Amino acid sequence: QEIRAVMHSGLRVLDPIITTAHITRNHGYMIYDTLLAVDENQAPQPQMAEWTVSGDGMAYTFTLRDGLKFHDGADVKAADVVASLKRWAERDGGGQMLMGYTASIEASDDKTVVLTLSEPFSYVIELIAKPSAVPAFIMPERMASTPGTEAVAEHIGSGPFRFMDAEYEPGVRVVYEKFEDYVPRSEPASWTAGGKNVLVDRVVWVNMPDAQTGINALTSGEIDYMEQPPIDLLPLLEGSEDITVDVLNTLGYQTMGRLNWLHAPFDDVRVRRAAMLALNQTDVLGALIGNPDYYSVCASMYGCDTPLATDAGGETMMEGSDVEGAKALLAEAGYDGTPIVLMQPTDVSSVSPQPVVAAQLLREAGFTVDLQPMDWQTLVTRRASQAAPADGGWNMFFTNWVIPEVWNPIINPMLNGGGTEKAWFGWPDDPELEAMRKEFVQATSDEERQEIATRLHQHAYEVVNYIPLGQYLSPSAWRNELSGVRKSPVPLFWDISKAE
Amino acid sequence: MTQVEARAEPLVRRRFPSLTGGRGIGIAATLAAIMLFLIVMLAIFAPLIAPYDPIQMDPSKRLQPASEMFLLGTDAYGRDLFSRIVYGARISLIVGIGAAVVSVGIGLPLGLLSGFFRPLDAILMRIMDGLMAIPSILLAIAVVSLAGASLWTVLVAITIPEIPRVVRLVRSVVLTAREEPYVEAAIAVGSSLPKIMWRHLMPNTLAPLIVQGTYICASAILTEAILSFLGAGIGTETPSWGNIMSEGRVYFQLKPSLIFWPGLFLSICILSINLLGDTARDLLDPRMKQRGAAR
Amino acid sequence: MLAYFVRRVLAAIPVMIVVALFVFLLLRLTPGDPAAIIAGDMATPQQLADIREALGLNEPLYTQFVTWSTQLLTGDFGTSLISRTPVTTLIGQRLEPTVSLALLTITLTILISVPLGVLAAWKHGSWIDNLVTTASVVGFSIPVFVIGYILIQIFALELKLLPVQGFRSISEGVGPFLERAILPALTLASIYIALITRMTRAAMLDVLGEDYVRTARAKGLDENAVLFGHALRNAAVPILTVIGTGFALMISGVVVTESVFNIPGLGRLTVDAILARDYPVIQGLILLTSGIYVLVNLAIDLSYAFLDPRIRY
Amino acid sequence: MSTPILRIENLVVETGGRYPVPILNGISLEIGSGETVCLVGESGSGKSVTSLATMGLLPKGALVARSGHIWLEGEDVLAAGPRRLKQLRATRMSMIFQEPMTALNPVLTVGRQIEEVLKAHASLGAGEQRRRVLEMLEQVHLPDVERIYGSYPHQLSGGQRQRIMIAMALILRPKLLIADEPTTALDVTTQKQILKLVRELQAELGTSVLFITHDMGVVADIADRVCVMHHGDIVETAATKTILSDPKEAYTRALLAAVPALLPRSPRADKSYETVLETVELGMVYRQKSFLRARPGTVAAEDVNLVLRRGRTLGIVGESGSGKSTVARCVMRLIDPTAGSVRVGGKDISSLSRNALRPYRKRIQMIFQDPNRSLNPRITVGDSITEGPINYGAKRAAARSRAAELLELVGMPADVLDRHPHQFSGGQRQRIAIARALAMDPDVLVADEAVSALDVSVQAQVLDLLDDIQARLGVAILFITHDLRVAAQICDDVAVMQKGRVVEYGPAEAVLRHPRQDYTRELIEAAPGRDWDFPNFRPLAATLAADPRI
Ligand SMILES: Nc1ncnc2c1ncn2[C@@H]1O[C@H](COP(=O)(O)OP(=O)(O)OP(=O)(O)O)[C@@H](O)[C@H]1O
Ligand SMILES: Nc1ncnc2c1ncn2[C@@H]1O[C@H](COP(=O)(O)OP(=O)(O)OP(=O)(O)O)[C@@H](O)[C@H]1O
Ligand SMILES: [Mg+2]
Ligand SMILES: [Mg+2]
Repeated sequence: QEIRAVMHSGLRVLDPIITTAHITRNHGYMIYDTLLAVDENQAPQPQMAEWTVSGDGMAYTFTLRDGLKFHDGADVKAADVVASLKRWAERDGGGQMLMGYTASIEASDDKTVVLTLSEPFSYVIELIAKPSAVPAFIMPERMASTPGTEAVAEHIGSGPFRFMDAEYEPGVRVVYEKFEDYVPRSEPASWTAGGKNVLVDRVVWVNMPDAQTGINALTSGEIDYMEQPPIDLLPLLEGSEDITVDVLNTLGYQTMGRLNWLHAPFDDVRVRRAAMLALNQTDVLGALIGNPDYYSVCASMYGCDTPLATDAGGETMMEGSDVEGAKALLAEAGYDGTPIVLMQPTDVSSVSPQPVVAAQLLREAGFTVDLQPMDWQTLVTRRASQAAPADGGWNMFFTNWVIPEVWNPIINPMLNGGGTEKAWFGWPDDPELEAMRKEFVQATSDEERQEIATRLHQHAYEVVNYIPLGQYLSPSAWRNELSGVRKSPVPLFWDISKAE
Repeated sequence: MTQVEARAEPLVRRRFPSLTGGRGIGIAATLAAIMLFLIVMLAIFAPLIAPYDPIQMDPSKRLQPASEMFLLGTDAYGRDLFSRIVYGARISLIVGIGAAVVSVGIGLPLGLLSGFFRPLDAILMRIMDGLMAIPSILLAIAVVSLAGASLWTVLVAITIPEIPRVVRLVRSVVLTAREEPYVEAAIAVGSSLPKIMWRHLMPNTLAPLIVQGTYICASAILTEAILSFLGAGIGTETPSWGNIMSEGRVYFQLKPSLIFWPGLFLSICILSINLLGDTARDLLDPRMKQRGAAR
Repeated sequence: MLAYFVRRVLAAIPVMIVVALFVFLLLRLTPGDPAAIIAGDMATPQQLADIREALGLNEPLYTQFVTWSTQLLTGDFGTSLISRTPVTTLIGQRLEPTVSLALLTITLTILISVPLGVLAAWKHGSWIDNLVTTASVVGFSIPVFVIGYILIQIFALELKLLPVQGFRSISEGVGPFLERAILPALTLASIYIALITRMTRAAMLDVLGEDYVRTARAKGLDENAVLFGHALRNAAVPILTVIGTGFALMISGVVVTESVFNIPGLGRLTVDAILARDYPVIQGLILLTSGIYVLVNLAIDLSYAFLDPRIRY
Repeated sequence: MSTPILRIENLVVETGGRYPVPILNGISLEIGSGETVCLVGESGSGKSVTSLATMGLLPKGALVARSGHIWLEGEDVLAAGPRRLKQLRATRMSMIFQEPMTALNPVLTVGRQIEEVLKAHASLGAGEQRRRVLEMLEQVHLPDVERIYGSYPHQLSGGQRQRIMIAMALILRPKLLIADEPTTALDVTTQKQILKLVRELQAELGTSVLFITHDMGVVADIADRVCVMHHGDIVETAATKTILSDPKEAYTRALLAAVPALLPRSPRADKSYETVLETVELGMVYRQKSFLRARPGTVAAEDVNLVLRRGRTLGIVGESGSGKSTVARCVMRLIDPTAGSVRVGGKDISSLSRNALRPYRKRIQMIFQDPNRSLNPRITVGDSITEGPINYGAKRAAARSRAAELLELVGMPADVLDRHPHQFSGGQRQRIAIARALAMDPDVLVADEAVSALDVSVQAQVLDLLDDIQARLGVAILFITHDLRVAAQICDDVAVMQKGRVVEYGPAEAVLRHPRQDYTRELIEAAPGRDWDFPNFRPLAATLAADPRI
């Protein structure tokens, strides 16, 4: 039996550590396994290993469960885990932070890995279990010793599916076969945690660049599953008795805009605030998603429906544009009409409406806007430029995140105040924020964490670290021959069976 | 001689019909001229005709059906479709006609030269082979990134790959035509090469060029939209017919009017250009004029 | 003429070198950073720099060019920066769908449009002619995807005669191949049918008034023989030119049709590679296409001499 | 006379369009079985139109048969549908078109074009077809039939193309043969062969022939009856003898009076010794390229030495395909000779570049053998004529009035300037071509069969014109013709060519009256109607008896 699935994009990069691309992460979940995982309560759970924490909270011991095998037949050893964690930590933002507090990671025997902290750090388990953007996938030591700047050359994991190299066509199609030697956990599957019981022989991912074609193929039964049918096209599927449409990734996405702190006019916090006041989430979401069933206004930088969710400081975002307030601030700051460069990536439909709406709203508030259309590649290159907007730099751009990528101040890439060296594009230099982040990772109780996160959130809004533009959901659709399709922030193919 | 004078009489009368071709330029062509004129007027006076600002959006009014308020409904950003089509005529006409005129304007002389001079042909055609191989998307992205996105960069990116095709076409016609005895005759009366090319060879290329030209016009308008969506065009905010249709692609089944209306305008426009082209060419070819008059 | 042939084939080499160099420069002048694609949204500037270094993108331009071209001399087109797949493998995977689709399309196009154009010219000014003209013009002013969607709607979704999408290799049987290739071919053909019908009509009108057509009629030949044997042959040169350039264009890939019918062809590969700035892939593709253009154009040129003996090289 | 094969009744043909102009004003004509009717008359009087109407081939839209009937064996051709017409053509009636260059398809080999007729109307095996075609080619006296079979029209000489047309028309042995000036480009010996062939066909199958010609000699030799056309009317019809000896109509008398005599003009005094044009050991080999191997070339001219002096006329006569046009084209540098040189005013121009050649272009002008295609169909006659003078600095208006003048001189009304070539008859086009060449006021005029399509009266007018210009301006003329009467009329010197070589060369008087070569003698003997004295409406013998001086 074979599940044919249309994923949201084509798989081109196969190394889930080197990239944060979601499709590669999803691929990672197919063929690799993780040490820990997250269940539907957003709580870490054991997956490949159980863990214990020493009394002082400074040592974490992970014990691998029995029967774990790589696809090449070798047993999974503690050494593999150590190498994999190290490589992951080299690439992942949270991982890097963790390493800053870590004294050593060592294999004490074939089945046991010990991580010893150098300073208190209360966030170890959450980081190793997190499902996005770079989960800590475990691969054989020889693969994991590839430098973090180079892609791995083999694709051998210990996950429930095997990658079929011969049938792989980059950007077009990937084939996975059930890994017969995989030993699932006995708990029921829940998000990425629990037993990964594969109930089909093969899973084929195809990339259909044309969504309409995907819908048609789903209707005609040529494919079984479509990860992200465009919301505007859902009416075509909703009438059908053969097809189920449902939101699997219930947390959804956050869309946001980022300002460049380095250059005028956004080097002035008043102008940043003016921009924030000028924008409103309803218009952006209305243009981006359209159907209110699938979006919600959400001021929380950590995403709504997450443990840390808060509105603190973001009240203005809930109320819609404050054009007058924005104008007043602009006047106060003495904005001289310098055009602000908005980068619009016209080739990616999920990020091209935001700048168009924003341009209009900003203009209404008195900004001079230079909306520059470009392809996504140009955008990602250009946003890395710290030059002035006139010399190939920029003032503002937009992108989207899945909620697990932003759901706490450690993971959230924007909430880094490290300036031109460390911070994410936009480069806020914000020592106060950094201090709060450190406080956060050293907090010992959930209440304390909550409090710090809220404070940090308030601060981030005050300085306009970035402008969250709302949360939206992306439903999936599948034919009713499939059963057992489960909710999860990552599309997962275990536990699904297919009727003939 | 006596018979000579006598002969003169019917010839005098015969002159008259041959000049007018038996009938005027025809109803179809007149209609075409009127349509094209109207579309051009639409473009020029867009601000007066369009009821709304074409980029003014209102996401709460997205994808509305046609109504009194929105003549043809609204698009996915809640912008008035009719206003967008009216304004879209500007970009589309410039891109379409511009690409056709420029590629023919450059391709025709190159093709004539290439068809006529063998040594030049070898070099020129190799350059054309190479030019053809460069994808217009790449060219567009490069030009846009070097010169910034504007109508002109788009025009350049669209036109350059069309030029070799025009050159090849013109050249192919010239290769046949240059063997005609009347070309020899022209050489014999000492006509300069430019004159031979222009007067004796060029008219042979007109019929295929008119076809190719209208095709380039239509395809440029559509290509502009593709480039816009790949981030190498004018951008999707500024309306153009191609753009409107491409944006409507997702709503093909749900709201076909987003494609239908701009498509209709485009078709009428191209059809008019075509009919005018055909008429022009019939007028230029004396033999054709006569055959047309038969019916 | 053999000498001409050899000369032309040899001339392909400088063409390809120049094109390669030009594209190489063009690519490097275009902003874009494959490292950013590989690393994804969260990468820090340092990580990007590291990846660029690992990919060899920090080398000076001429070193990169020299490296690439020396590799090329040994037949190595390099590997994709993004997927780490050898360029030849990537192109190899995409070649068959593209070429078979192009061949099918061009065959359909010729079979439909040439007779149609001849008919229109023959009935010049009649309602048939007007209909053909109008249909052709509408044909090339409709976006390809519309035609594709409509065909899918009718033949795949309503009549359920054909699958919606996908590609099967001919090696899996002519039936399955045609089943999936016929709609995309028709879609693609629609533009070319429009263009070539009009071109045929125009070229035919130019020759139908010639005396030798009258002679052919005087010989008591079938109207078919007159039109196709005599007139069309004389009108063929421009028609063939357009067919040839159209074919070459199709061989280098047709993105929209490939997308609508989900055909893994060169067009998508090209666009994807360009959008990802996957330099070795783009360069490989353009070398290939320029080679194809040179060959197709050579074939056209040779056929001129065959069609019209007055043309000599 | 038995039942007529063809009967034309009151045929009226007009131009199409809103203001029809009559071309044929209700002509009637009959041809009995086995009979040969010659249609003669003024150039542009409607002879070709009559024959096209009979074939059902009037150019659509341009010309329309308004009323009347054309009965072919009792069946009205004008009423027949396209299907029926198709059956009738080639099998029952076939036609030899006036201008063979444009009437042959340029992109098919002539062999194939003939074979096609067989394919369409007879079911023969491929080998048999080919054999029949080759045989036919032999019969029309073509040399080297294998080569000709595989040649394209542009690789053949004017006369060879004409013979291809003839072969095409005869191969199915039709009941009715319409021949529109089929021998204008043929030398007299070949012409004789062809006429013989037609006669054999007639004897064998009872074929009826409608023969359009300007050559009264041919009329005298082959016609049973003669119809004289003038201005779209048949003005006189009678048995050949009657017409030749006792023409009733003034027009007919005028026509016959204009027939030039076979006897050479009396030598003119050599006014000048200035050589304006000279060819030295000129040679031309046409090479045919093929994909893999080079085929042997065709030797079209070899060792041709000719000298043309100011104010003189040098005639080139000779076999069709002997290289006359080739020499002319080499002299014009329209093709590059493969050997020898061409000197204009002492300067070798055979290797000059295009630009260096330009000053010489004005000095040598050519009247092309096939006038039809040498006029650009898309531009008006006026523009064609004025192109040359304007190139050399003439004002447009001045050039136009000069063109009008010249057209009138060649017997065409000036108001035709704004018409296009396809609206003219063959002879009219030829006159336009003459006007174009003269418009340049050249020093040397190369006239390739320049008067072959003209009726004798217009021909006489044109020859007078040339003579006059020559006398006034001292133009030297290289006059290529197959018509010995014409050659005799205007040439000072005559060169006889055969198989690419000049076999006899000398003063006209000497060559035509006392030929030294067998071939020349043959030519002269083959001249049609040589024993009839047309202007005097009596046999030559009678004239000779009356005037023993000749
Ligand atoms: N397509 C046409 N349109 C208009 N007038 C035409 C056309 N064809 C011929 N004519 C005119 O019809 C008249 C008769 O032409 P036709 O060709 O029958 O002459 P002809 O007797 O064959 O002369 P020639 O001996 O010169 O060949 C001419 O005056 C010519 O100008
Ligand atoms: N382009 C060519 N290619 C090959 N052979 C040619 C070409 N042109 C002419 N010939 C051949 O050269 C020979 C001479 O041709 P040319 O036209 O000079 O004859 P001509 O004396 O003018 O005959 P005519 O009286 O029939 O016009 C002929 O046998 C002809 O077949
Ligand atoms: Mg005639
Ligand atoms: Mg000749």
